[in-house]
Amino acid sequence: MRNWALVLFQRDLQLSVRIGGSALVGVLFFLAVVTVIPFGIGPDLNLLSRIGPGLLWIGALLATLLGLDRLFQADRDDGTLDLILMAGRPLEVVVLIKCLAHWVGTGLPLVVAAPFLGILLNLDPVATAAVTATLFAGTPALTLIGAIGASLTVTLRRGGLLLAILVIPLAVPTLIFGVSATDAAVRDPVPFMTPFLILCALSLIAAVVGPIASAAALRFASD
Amino acid sequence: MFQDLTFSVESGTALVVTGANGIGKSSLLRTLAGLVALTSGTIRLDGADEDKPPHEFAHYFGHQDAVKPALSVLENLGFWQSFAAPAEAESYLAQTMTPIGALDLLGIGHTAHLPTAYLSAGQKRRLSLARLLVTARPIWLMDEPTSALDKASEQQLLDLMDRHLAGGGLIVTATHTKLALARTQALHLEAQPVAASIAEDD
Amino acid sequence: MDLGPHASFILASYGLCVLTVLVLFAWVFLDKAAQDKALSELAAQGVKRAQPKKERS
Amino acid sequence: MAFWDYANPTRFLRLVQVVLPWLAGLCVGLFAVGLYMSFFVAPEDYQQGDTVRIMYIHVPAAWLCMMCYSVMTISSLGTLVWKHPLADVSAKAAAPIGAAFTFMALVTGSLWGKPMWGTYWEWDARLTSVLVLFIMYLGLMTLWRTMDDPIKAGKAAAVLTLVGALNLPIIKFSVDWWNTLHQPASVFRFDGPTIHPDILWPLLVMAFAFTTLFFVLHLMAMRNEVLRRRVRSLRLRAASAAQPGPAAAAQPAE
Repeated sequence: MRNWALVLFQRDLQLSVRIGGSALVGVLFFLAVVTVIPFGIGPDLNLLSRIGPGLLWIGALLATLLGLDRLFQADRDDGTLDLILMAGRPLEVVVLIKCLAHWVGTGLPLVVAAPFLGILLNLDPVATAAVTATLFAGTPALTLIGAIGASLTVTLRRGGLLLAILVIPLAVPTLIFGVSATDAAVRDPVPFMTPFLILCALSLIAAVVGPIASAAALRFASD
Repeated sequence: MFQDLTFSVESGTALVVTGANGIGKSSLLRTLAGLVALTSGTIRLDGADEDKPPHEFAHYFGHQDAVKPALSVLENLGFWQSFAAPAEAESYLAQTMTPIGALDLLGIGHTAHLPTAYLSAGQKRRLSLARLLVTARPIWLMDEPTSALDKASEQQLLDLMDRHLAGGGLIVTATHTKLALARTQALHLEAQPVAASIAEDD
Repeated sequence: MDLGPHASFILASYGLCVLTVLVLFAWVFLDKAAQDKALSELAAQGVKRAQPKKERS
Repeated sequence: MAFWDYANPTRFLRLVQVVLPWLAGLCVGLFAVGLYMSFFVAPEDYQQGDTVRIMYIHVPAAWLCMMCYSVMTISSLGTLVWKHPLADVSAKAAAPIGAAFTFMALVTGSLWGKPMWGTYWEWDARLTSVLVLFIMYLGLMTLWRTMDDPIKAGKAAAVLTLVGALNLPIIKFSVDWWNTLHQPASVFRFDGPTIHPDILWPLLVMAFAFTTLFFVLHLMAMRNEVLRRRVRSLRLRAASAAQPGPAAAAQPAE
């Protein structure tokens, strides 16, 4: 009889790593997107290094959204979601833990992969460090906001596409402050900390709004 | 869905809900499980903690087995043992079993460390049933419990249900087959003629 | 053996290759150990393999 | 090839038991000779100096990526066309090894490029195609992991491998086209200006050493895969078998 939160976190992480899990698919998608972009816009290294941070951020956003529609759908398909609703545990905390497990399984690998992909985009060390830091602070917000979309589309058969459309507008602030923090680190007018702290604030807000909104949506979705 | 449906069940008895297919037996169970919102009326549980909603006192044993194929049998059961919060009630003598004990009792003890994907439909059903034995909750909501079970397992299930009733537990089950249980109370759902129900709504 | 000004790059590339090969061998050996352990557990449980007839084909 | 006669997994395992030590010994010997030659026999490059020695692992690694993919292509044909029982085992075992060799080719290419281009990554035609190949390898490995049943996964991966094999020349051609479109041909040819015997021999020995390394790893990975399938079928039998031993009432198999 171990702590229920730890048990839920462990189960979700195990499921994402085992056969059929979607843990490393996000990183592969991230690598694929960043590799394909120069084929579109040409291998000009100066151009790539200028728009590099933006590419990495957009890649991370899309990679996070990729794995999110299975966040609740997998549980709903086999009846686990009904039992979670009945388990007598605070649903908001359950959603927060599931988002944490998803972030560790999908978000964290993105942050780890970012420096290596920075090399492909010819980013200088300062920009690479800044992108990695902002991704580390920003990807939780992407997962938590995405959870709202996932809970709203859990009843739909092909919720994945709609989820992206619902979530991308909500994720625009995170994207803007993430990229501007990176540019601030490279160019000097704005100090790096200002946009970076706002980014952290966005993540904290998402950590509150996300679970509450998702829990409410899940309760309605169960009938 | 239901028009002025009222019933009460004493502890130690099983309410057997019968009725034609699609009459709403499952919806009734899901409403009791708190999965379907009540438009009007209340569900009250006497002799239990007031501020906890009734569905936290209930186990729901539906058509879906709620098991993860990628996890092993023991991991699945261990998760539910730790995750679902137990619930006490006045006249309910809670007896819980260890996951291994429950699996052995249901005859799938030898699959404890195998991935659930390797189990047959009947074995998965029994794993889902084991979930009710490892967490103490007074109310068992069971939707077609004997489907996909052979004769021997059906008898074993009835023994478990009797043991639950003997302990002061309470069962609401929707079923087609006759269930030879100790104390049962019948509830038969009839389709109300459409005209009559519209008249009432005006 | 003087490797010239860019010695670090040569050593780095050879080093990373050796590291990758070591990771590959580690994966192979650990996987073998895991399968052997699983097989011995199953044998202990008394699960018998296919009938001998299939063995000799 | 005699190699394919050992269709029966059990006799294949016995084959691996016999061949492996010799192959491993050959591999170690070849690497010893190859490394000695590439460091002491091969001359410095008049332009790059000693950094050209990276070529002695970069080029063999790049060749190995292609060879490994061709082994997987043959295995995929074996799975789909000749229905060879060990074909999908060979394909699944080769994928991670191919990915590792591609990773080595990319890393050595990038480290070799730094002194010349001043950056770790230059969208050079050859390196970029190897990068695309790397993503294809990882995609194949992911596809293998999505399905629990090895037979189904084998067929799906075989189809993807064959489609990949058809596309590789097209990818190679289009990347070259894309590269020359945007950049003048890169000045440094990776294979060195002329293949002087002193450069060629170490290269060939190292390539042969890499090939034996591949087969050592491939045989061992295949052995693991055969054992993994044996474990899976035993577990399936264990699940459906009646409770061994009198512990509980014998449940008829569902």
